[in-house]
Amino acid sequence: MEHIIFYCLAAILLFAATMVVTVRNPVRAALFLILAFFTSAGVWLLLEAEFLALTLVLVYVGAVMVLFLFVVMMLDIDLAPLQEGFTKYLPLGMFVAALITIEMIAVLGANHFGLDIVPSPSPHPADYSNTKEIGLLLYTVYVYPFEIASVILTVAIVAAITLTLRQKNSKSQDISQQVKVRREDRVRIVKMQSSPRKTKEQGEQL
Amino acid sequence: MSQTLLISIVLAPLIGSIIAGLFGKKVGRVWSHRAAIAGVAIAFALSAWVLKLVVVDGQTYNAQVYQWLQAGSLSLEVGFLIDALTAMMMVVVTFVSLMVHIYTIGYMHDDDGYSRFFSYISLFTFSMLMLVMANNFMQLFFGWEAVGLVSYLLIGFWYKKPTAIYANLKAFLVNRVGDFGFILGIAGVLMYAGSLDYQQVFDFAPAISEKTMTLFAGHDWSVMSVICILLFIGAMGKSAQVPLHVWLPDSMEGPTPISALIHAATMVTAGIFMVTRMSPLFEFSETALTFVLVIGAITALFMGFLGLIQNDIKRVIAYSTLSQLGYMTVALGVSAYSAGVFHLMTHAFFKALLFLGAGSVIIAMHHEQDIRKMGGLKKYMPITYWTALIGSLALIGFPGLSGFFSKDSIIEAVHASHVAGSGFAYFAVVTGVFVTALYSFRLFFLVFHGKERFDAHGHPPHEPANVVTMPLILLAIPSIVAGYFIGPMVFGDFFGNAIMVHAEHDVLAEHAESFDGAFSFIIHGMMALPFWLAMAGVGTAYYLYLKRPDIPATLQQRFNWIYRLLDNKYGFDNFNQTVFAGGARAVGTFLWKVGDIKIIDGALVNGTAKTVGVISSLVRQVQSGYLYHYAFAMIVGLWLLLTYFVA
Amino acid sequence: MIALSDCLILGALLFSLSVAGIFINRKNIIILLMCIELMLLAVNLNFIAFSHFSGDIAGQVFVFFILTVAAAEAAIGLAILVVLFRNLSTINVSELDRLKG
Amino acid sequence: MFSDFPLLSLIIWLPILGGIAVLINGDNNPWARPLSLLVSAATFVASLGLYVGFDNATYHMQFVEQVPWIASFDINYFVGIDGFSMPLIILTSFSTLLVVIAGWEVIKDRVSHYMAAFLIMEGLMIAVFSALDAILFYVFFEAMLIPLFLVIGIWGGPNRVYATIKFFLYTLFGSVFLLVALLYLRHVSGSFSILAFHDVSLSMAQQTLLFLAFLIAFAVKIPMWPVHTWLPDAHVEAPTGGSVILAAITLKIGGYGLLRFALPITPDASMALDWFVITLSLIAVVYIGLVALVQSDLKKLIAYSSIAHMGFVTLGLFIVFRIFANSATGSGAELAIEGAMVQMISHGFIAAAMFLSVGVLYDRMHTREISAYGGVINTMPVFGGFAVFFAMANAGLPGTSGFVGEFMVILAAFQADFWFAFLAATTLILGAAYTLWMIKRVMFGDVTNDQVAQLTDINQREFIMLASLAVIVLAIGLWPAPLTDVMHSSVEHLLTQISQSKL
Repeated sequence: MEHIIFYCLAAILLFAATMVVTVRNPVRAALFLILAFFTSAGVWLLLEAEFLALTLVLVYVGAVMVLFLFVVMMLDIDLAPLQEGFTKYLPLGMFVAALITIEMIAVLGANHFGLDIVPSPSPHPADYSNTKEIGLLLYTVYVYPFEIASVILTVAIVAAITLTLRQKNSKSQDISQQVKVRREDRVRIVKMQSSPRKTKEQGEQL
Repeated sequence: MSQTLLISIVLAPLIGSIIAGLFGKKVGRVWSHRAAIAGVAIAFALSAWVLKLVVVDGQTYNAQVYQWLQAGSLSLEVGFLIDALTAMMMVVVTFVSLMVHIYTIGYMHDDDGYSRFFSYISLFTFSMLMLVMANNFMQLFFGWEAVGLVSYLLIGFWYKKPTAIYANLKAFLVNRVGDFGFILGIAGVLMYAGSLDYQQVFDFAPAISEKTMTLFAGHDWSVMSVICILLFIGAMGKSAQVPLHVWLPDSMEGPTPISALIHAATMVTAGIFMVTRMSPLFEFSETALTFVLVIGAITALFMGFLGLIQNDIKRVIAYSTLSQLGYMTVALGVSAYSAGVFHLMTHAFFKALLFLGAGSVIIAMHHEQDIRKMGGLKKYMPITYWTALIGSLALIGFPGLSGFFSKDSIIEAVHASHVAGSGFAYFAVVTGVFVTALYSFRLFFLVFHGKERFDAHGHPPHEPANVVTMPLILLAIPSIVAGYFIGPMVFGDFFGNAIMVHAEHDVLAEHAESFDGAFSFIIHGMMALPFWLAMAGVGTAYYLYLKRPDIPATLQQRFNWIYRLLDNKYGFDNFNQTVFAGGARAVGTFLWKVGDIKIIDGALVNGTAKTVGVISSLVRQVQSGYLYHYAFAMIVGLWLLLTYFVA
Repeated sequence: MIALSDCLILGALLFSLSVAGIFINRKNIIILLMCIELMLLAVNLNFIAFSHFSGDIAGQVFVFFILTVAAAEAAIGLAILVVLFRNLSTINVSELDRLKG
Repeated sequence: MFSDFPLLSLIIWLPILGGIAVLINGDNNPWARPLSLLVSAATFVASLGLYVGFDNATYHMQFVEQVPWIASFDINYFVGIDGFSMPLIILTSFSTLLVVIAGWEVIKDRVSHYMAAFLIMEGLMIAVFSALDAILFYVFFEAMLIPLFLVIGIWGGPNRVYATIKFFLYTLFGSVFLLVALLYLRHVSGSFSILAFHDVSLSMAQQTLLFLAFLIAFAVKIPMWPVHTWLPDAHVEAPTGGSVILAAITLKIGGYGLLRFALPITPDASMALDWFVITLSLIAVVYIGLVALVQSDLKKLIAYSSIAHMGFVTLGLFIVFRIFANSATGSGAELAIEGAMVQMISHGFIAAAMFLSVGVLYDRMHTREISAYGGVINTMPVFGGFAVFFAMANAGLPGTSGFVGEFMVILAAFQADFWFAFLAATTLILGAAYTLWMIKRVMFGDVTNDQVAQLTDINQREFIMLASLAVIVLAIGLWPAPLTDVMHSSVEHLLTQISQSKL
């Protein structure tokens, strides 16, 4: 049963990946990438990595890919020149990809990593919580890397904002300026005569 | 003899020099010369006292003042060695210096650098005293170079004159060539004697004389000969012996007082003094003595010839100085050190006298130095005339005057010597007598007798102030009487242990036996060849330059090539200028342009940079800047790695 | 049963596909970024597979970190892309050769 | 005397911290100059404490401080001084004081940066001279280049970029070998202590390679022929202060390095290859002397003269083996090493004085071409006096410090070989020729042009600067014993070290 699900998922995954690299329209590529993520999340579920599978869906599909789509749609990209040489490099790409695949399969194939060599572990009991296990490890052994990861994310946020922020047109507030403001800066008291009556002569002069 | 006394002698002129030099502007001209003269006068008085202590009381002194430096077991010290030789030199130096100081008040009266001049000559006195009073080679070298420095400063005293600053550079460099040999000689002394202290070195002399060293493979040299010749090269520089004489005539660009003090009386005789001081070393090397003798003889004769055609009053006397220095050197070469030093002393007096007299004439002629534009000054300048006559007679060795005794004793010594080369030297010194007389009296007659060829501008020349004439008179006295010390100084044991002569070289000893008083020496001298040659020289000068002034011009045309040879000073200057100065510049330019710029910088340094640049510009083609090229490279790399692991 | 080798081969194929994608989409930087995401996915797959078969949860922790970094990378990459486009009005890789030596 | 007080650290860090303080204070701060003067003067006074508290009788390191620095690699903050380093440290602190005074009015932009660079450099150079840990030495050795690089690169002349890069690459090229040698020695001896390096025994092959590494590293610094060509360029482009430090201190680090590393660590290789160093030294004296003769740029001339003078240092250091072999009287080896040391110290003062003098002229005329001058002494008599004095010192006149070192080395060289002394002594002629010919063309003669006619004589600041140098040059020349006395024990120790084979 698992087989079949796995192979189906694998087939969809490979198909999606192929489409990602071959379709011309980046929007469609992004959508296929979402498909690829979904299916691989399925594969991960099969491998009992429930937490990560869900994270993948939430983070990638929910956030990263949306970001991609935003960017692709926001930018007014002339697609024509980007397509140049597509077929020209197709054979080379296929060739290299095939070489790598063959070599990898030679190493990673059933001879070395088959079921008889690496037996499938017994499935976890029903009350097993993958999330809890990861959490335990993450907050004990890997707490420093975890903290660093959070810092990296913060930096990424700051960097992304700083890079894209357009200083000129932005309506940013300068808090210190606002606090420092004094009455004189805002209110100008003008002394003027209380509505002098215009004489006829003055009016003509004006 | 206390250390304080000796230090005072040395420091008094130094303090005078500092006051005049550093504070000259503040204290004014008068106090500058007072300070300087006071310093030198103190030094002279104390030196005279020291001479008395040495000669009358028989004291000597040899001790260190302070330790200059220590390295390992070697200790270099500053100290004084006082014996008869030193004491005599001290008196001569301080006396002539004092005379020149006084004379300078008049001579330099209108000069802007008045205080500076006094500072320099006082500094010179200090340096010269350090030189003669040294008890070790280091200090000797210090004084040696210090007098060279002052000489440099004084030749270039009028630093606006291009000829003066050319002459002072030349003088310093030529002296440096001598010092080059000198310092090597000192280094040799240190190596073989293990000390630089005179006494210790002299004690070692017999041991050194047996050693040999290899300079060129396969030929052993006597260490003593090498050392002595090297030391003598130093003396050749300072005492202007051929071929290092070229600086002395040019040094006449300096003010006349220093020509008298430095370039006639004292500094140039430092070489003579040094060799005399080193007599315990030179005595062990006959090779070195022969070398000294030949060099001295060449100088004595050929430099005298040059004096014949010079027209500059100071240059004539300068060539005469060269020739006389040659005489002294000849005396050293035949081991007649005391005769050499004796001639040094008498020469100091009469040559200083002649120079100062020349200076007096120059003042009167408003700084005209060409003797063809003088003449008939006798009636205008009687004191100068008579003192110059005394000086000239002393110079040519007229019996009874100081020069006669000293020069005659040298000639006799050479005659008696058996050192190789003494035959040539005898010929040179005897011929030299005639030449000396000829050029001396040519000068004398042209300046003081004959027609007045100068343009007086309505002001007839007159005798300068007393400060100028007084030193002339004071110098004239020893020029006459100094010769009568010949008994003790040359034939007696005045110098005691200061001079060492080996018995087989002792040419003076033979004469000492037959010597019975100065007057019989005069009588003997009047019957000898040199006297008649001198008289012939005077007579020739009289005939050629007063009676028949047309003959010299004819001779000059007839023997033009000789004249040209002499006029070019045998070509030494041109040779040095082209070969040494020009050669050094050419080699330097070549090394710089080719060695440094082309080969090292061009080929090696920038060449490396260029090679790196060329390779880089090839490699940079790989850096296309295209993302996919880099990605491709990474993937290929990945594939290669994979293949490597799989295979 | 799923064999480890199956998962690994799937990962390898996925990786090779993205490599090929980089080759054939050499001018479109957005697709290049997507290919990189795909590559990381392949790597993650391997991690999870090994983690599963060796019973060591640490592999999943690594995937977690990779996801974090990949998210950050995507965010910054896209930000750079936006800035790039704003300044040069193109995202054609063949025109981006400022690094040319 | 100061056994507990970390005087050496004070001297190292005071200028560095002072420099940082000046830097923080901001650019063109009016306090930058007085503060720098205060810091450099305080450092100088403190460094005199080293002389006062120094014990001449022992060769052991004094004022030693040892604190772990990078404990995992056994690298220590290990400093101490002996008779070789102490005079050089005082020379450094004095030169920096001079540089601060010299830049007082001349430097107008980025004053605080300029002063800070020199103060920091001072600390680093003192640290180089006192470091006893190889890595500490190396770090300071390299770090020192940075301020110098900046000084030449920022305040330098028109061609400064070429000069700085040349200078930097040259020295880095050398120091790479030094690092390798030090790491290898650490591998052999098991410690980074330089003193431990001295005791480690090495085979001939090891020694030869180490020696060559040291030689390359330090020959570039000295600089020896033929790796000298960076020096004239660097000097020409450097501001006056940079030239002073470059000539007075940086070159000495090369000589010091040979004394501290090459000779005691690899005595057998030094002995086997002494002919090589001696040949290069003699080439430096003669070849460079001739090259100096034809220079038309004042600073280039003095730079070449520096190379020739440094040739005496290397000559003095490496003739000792020949002297041992001849062993005629025995004191020659001490004479040679001490002569080399004295030559270094003396050259520090004289070269500083020469470059300051050129600086005085350059500030007024803005040219270094000799032909642009002539008759300067007419308008600047006081300066002329100093210039002639320093020129004489440069030509090695007795009574000045320039004489002492040359004299000692020539005397010692004779004991090694007559021809060494012969070639070395040519400096008497060449040195006088290029220095005095330069003086003749620049100082003497009638005023040649209007610019010279309008020159003003030196002011009080310049007078103090030159006068203090003149006093020192004269003092060392007249009585060098106080200087050499501090070295005796160290020299003797060095001689015992190098006379024992390490094979």
